Amino acid sequence: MILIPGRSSKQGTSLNAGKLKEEYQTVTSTIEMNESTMRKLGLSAGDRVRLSCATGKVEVECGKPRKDEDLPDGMIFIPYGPSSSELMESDTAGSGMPMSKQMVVDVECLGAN
Amino acid sequence: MSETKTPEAEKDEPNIRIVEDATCTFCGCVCDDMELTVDLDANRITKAKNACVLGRAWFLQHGIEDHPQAMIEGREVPLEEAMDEAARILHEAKFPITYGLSDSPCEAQRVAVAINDLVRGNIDTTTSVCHGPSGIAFQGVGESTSTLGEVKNRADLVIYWGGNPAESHPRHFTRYTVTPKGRYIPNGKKDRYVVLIDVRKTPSAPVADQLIRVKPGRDFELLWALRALVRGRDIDPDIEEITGVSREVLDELVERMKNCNFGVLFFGMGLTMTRGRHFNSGALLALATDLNKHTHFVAKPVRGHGNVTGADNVVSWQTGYPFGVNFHRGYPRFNPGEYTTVDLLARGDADAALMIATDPASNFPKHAIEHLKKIPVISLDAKPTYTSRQARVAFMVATYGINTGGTVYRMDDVPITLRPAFDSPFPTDEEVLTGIHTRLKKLRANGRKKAA
Amino acid sequence: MHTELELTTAPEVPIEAECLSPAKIKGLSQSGIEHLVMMHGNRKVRVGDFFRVTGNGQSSLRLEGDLSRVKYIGAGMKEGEVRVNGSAGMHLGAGMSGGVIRVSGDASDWVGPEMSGGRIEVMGDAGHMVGSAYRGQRVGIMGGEILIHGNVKNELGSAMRRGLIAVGGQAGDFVGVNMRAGTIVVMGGMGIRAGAGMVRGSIISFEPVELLPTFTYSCWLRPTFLRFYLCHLGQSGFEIDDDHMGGRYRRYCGDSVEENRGEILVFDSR
Amino acid sequence: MAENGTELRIKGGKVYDPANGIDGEVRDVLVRDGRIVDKVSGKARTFDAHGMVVMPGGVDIHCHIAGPKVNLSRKLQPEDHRLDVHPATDVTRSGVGGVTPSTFATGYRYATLGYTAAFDAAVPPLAARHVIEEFHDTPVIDKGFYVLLGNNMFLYDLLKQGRKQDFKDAIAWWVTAARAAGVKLVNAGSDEFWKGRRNENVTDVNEEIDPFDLTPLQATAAFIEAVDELNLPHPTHIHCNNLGHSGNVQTTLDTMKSAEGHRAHIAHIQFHSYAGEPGKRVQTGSEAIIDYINNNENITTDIGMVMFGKATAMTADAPLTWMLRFKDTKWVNADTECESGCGVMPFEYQDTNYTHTMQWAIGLELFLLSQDPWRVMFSTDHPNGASFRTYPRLIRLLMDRGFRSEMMGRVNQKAIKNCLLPQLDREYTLSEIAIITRAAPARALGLVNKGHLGVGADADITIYTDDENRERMFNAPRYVIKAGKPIIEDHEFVDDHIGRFLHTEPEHDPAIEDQIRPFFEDYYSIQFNNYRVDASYLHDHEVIPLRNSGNKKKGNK
Repeated sequence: MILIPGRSSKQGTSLNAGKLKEEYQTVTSTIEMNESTMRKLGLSAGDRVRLSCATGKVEVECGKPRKDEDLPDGMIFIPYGPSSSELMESDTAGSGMPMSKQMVVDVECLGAN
Repeated sequence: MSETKTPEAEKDEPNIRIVEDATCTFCGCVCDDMELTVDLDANRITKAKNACVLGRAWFLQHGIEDHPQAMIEGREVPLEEAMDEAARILHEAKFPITYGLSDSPCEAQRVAVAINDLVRGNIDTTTSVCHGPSGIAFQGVGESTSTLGEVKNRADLVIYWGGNPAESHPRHFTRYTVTPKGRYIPNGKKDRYVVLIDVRKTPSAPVADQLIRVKPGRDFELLWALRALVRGRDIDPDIEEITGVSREVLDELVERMKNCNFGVLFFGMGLTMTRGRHFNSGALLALATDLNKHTHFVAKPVRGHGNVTGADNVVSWQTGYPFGVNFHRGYPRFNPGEYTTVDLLARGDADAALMIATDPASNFPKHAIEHLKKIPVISLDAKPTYTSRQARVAFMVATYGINTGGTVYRMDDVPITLRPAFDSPFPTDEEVLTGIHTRLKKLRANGRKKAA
Repeated sequence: MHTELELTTAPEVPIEAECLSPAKIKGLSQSGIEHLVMMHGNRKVRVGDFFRVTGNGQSSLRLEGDLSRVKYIGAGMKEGEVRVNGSAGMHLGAGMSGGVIRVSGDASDWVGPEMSGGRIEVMGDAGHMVGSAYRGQRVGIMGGEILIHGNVKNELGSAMRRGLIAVGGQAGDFVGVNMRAGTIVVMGGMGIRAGAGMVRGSIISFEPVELLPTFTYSCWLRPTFLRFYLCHLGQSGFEIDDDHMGGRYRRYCGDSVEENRGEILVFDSR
Repeated sequence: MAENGTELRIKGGKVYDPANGIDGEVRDVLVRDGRIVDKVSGKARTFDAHGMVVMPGGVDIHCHIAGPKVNLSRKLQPEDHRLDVHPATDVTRSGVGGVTPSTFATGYRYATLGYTAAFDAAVPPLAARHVIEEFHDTPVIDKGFYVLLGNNMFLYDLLKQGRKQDFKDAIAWWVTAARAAGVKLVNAGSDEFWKGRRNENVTDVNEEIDPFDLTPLQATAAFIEAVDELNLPHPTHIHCNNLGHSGNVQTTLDTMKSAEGHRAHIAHIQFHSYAGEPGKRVQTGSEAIIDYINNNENITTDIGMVMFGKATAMTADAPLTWMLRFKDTKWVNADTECESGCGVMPFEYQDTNYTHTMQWAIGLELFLLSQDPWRVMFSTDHPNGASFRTYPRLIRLLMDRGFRSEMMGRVNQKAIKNCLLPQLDREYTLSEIAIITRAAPARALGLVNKGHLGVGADADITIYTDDENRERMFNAPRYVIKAGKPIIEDHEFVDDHIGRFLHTEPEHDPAIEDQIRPFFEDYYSIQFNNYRVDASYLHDHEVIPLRNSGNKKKGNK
């Protein structure tokens, strides 16, 4: 699966309240996938999910499914934050930029919250 | 410094002030048409007319928190003591780094560079993890670009690539690029054709006349194919299989680009943060330049932070390089991948860090964060963050654009003066940095005396 | 006869040591070498602060220990030899125009930038930007040889103008990007987007390669010039089997965004 | 500024102060409180200048040293900076050099050539704030800029509507709002061709610019007249149309003629003195151009000389850089809404190249044929013709016939055969050099206290060791004194200095704002109230007095 961290309005507005506040933490540890992908993985909204890669692993919550045309199969969206950092490789390939928008991760369902 | 108008209303409600033409520094759009209603008693902004959803949150949720101005290891200390300690740390470090700066006004950024020049440190800005790759690409191919007003006045073809302004820059479409009427675009959106190129159908999609979905990680191939077609060269017939975009769609896009009157390509981090990084940006910049053989065409990265563009400018004019600058040898050197912050932390090179209005502890790669925990950190923040929480010296500073004045640069390099809404009990980052700089000068002079 | 320097104190922060080059130590006494200046972060330090020096300045220099945080070893070298028994830091052999550098372990990023002659051999892996131009520069290495026996990462030989780069293992993305001329041989496979923007030059791969849509198949051939190169590489310690030596290669030309005068040769069959 | 009471006596030097008729006379120069005075006390610090040459500090009338285009060029060329570093000292900041140095290096390096003032020649009003911010970080020298109005949409609308008074008021408003020292036109009328017509350019100055019903020449004439009538200290500073094209002599003559008795300054005229057929080889047109200037006192000019080596094309004339672009050279185009275009491109002048050699020769020819050094001034249009660091070499070329012919032997011979340079024997005197690099630019800019060493002048003084090799001499002044403060002593920096910002404030009807505001709200992308550069940016500044307004001085000092 490919994890794509990005900005969202909610992440942006919760940032203003403060990063150490609950809202920001919730927003940045909730992932989105499309309906088919969720079905394939047997996930439903609210489930706990473990994402892992060579760099690290992290537990997040599965958000509401997105329409299939909005998000391609096999792709996971997450707002930037501490959870995405945990999985991010630090090699920048001589650019200063870690590969922060295209991360290959394994997904494991941990069951309902 | 800046003018604020006191409306008639003030006579009845003396605690309310209206600030007209204030600037929102939340994102790189830097909209300067805010009308802020300020409750001076409560130290709050109660209304932010013209602000978008992000801007409203930026203004309305801003309050003065009850928090010490300065702390050392979590213990409240006088400001002076914290500045002494910060200066001592930077003075003693063999590889002090400074990072952040894109949520500070230029006046503070200038002092930050001066500090690094003095201590022979290393300065980098958040550019290195947003459009740093575009900066590297720029050094390779240049850029045809324009201010946003020119897009509003002339652009009849607007293409967004790998960005989602509807969520990240909500007023980009409405204030600058799509809906506004311009000098040669009398009917606004009707006179423009808008194309969105992305891997997913983002909330920005509804504004577009055409959505082109590229396979994830295939932006470079698509851009490269477009460049070849614009130059009248051959490409692989299997292009649809490679990129997810058919040859017909490509040909149509190429014709559209060559035949518009004034085209613009905006691009976001969908290009800079994915495999290929600076080459993705470079391909897009080169495509825009190539198109100038046919018509007028410009490209522009959509920048994130309120004054990240100012940081690029200040660091460039003081050092000659836009980010990732090292002063170990008494003069600036530049090498992304070597002097950029993620690398310096992940490799364990830095032995002290000055973090200005940024929170690497929450958004850097894990290995970088781990090293940050091992070295003394000085933080300047307007709100508590993961970084300030673990900093050895933590300063709480006033919020730029709301509590402080100064200059910021919009994403298109247009400088704008801030109009603060109300005072803050916290010092500005410029004041804290100047305090540290002054102390460092004394420490250096004493060091020289001792040596002599 | 050689001069030996053993790293006895691990640096706290990276060291920059362009003085670790034959021309800089030649003719110096042992204490003269110990007094040579290096940068340790932003501090000036002496070679003797970190290295145990044995012997006086010879044209052959042997470095012992983990030098992965020591940058600019052999920079600007014109002649002589540097052997690193261990790993070497960034900018190994930067700007060298002659002589030989051998590293028994790994090398970091930027091996041989701005090189115009001489040879760098790395027995282990190397990082990104091997044999590449620095940012902003339009022309990369102008000559010489870089031989990496292990793997390398991205941007191998970017903008190179002349010379030979060979990699025994795998290479990352953008091999030979913006290449002007010269030859790159990669034996263990390479990442995507090889030859992007190449003007001239040859990239040879023993493994199948995913090519950009701006490269087109032109023909197959058994390139004679390659035999010479591979014989030479065989003598330099690379294992070259006969299939690759005399085999058939598919030739793709590109980059069509440029003048289409570069080539990528991909081994096909024997 | 030096502390009150600081006194200096520069003793026994050969003084070149052409504005006061002093030509190499041995005399003392006295300084107190940052100014030249006629008496100092016995406590004055004495500099022994015996055998040395004393001149006022140099004034660069046309260069590009600050603002967006310069910063783009800096960002664009890391490879150029890397090879020319500028380390910090105990008193100065660090930086990088190359063709477009960082701000600190720019200031210090001007100072090390004996220059104490420089004017950036092309600033869009929208970028004025940026330029002034960079000026704060450009040490030692005083600085100012000319604001780009030659493609200003609103002003063109006014011209189209025939609103002459409003046009004048609007120019004055823009100069004041941007805090400029003068008005600049660049390739007048070309923006509509470039941005609006798919990268075309003006070719004929008598062709109408759609949609303004007006030709580039008419627009130019209107600006020249208005600026003169506004009594700006410096006349309209003009980059003519057709820069760099063979056969542009006629355009340049037409432009000068359009001034019709009004003052006008033609910038970097070397680039506008090309005979020959358009699209064909450049021939020298220096005689025709300089004849006109010699005979018409309303015209001043700077030459914009070319010197071989690295340069960077950097101009509001974007179509020019596009024309010069060779293969896939990195190239920057940057449009500023309603105001200007901009092109930046690294460039190298090669002595083996016919055209480049011709350009080099034409610059020298113009100087050697000039009859009035007070109107034909020194510049390289830094960094377009060459870096300002080539000034000493160019000065030697003007002063040293032997050096000139030696160099002529090493460059493209076809060009040398085709030009006038070999026939010209003139050698500039030190006094003439002092005029073209100091006294004349100061006078043309209306800087009454600069460019000379009379009582009351700013104590900006350079002291050179007299040396027959004029390149060596002008490359390293022994002492540089800025505003009465010694900055360089025995070739070393002993102090830092921020320099002053120079601008002017023409009178105008404030009601013009009501005309500009609606246009602004429609077509600009920032708020009108955020456009003017407010006083907080000025710091240490001085208002250059208008002509005919006596010697009034304003400013915070």
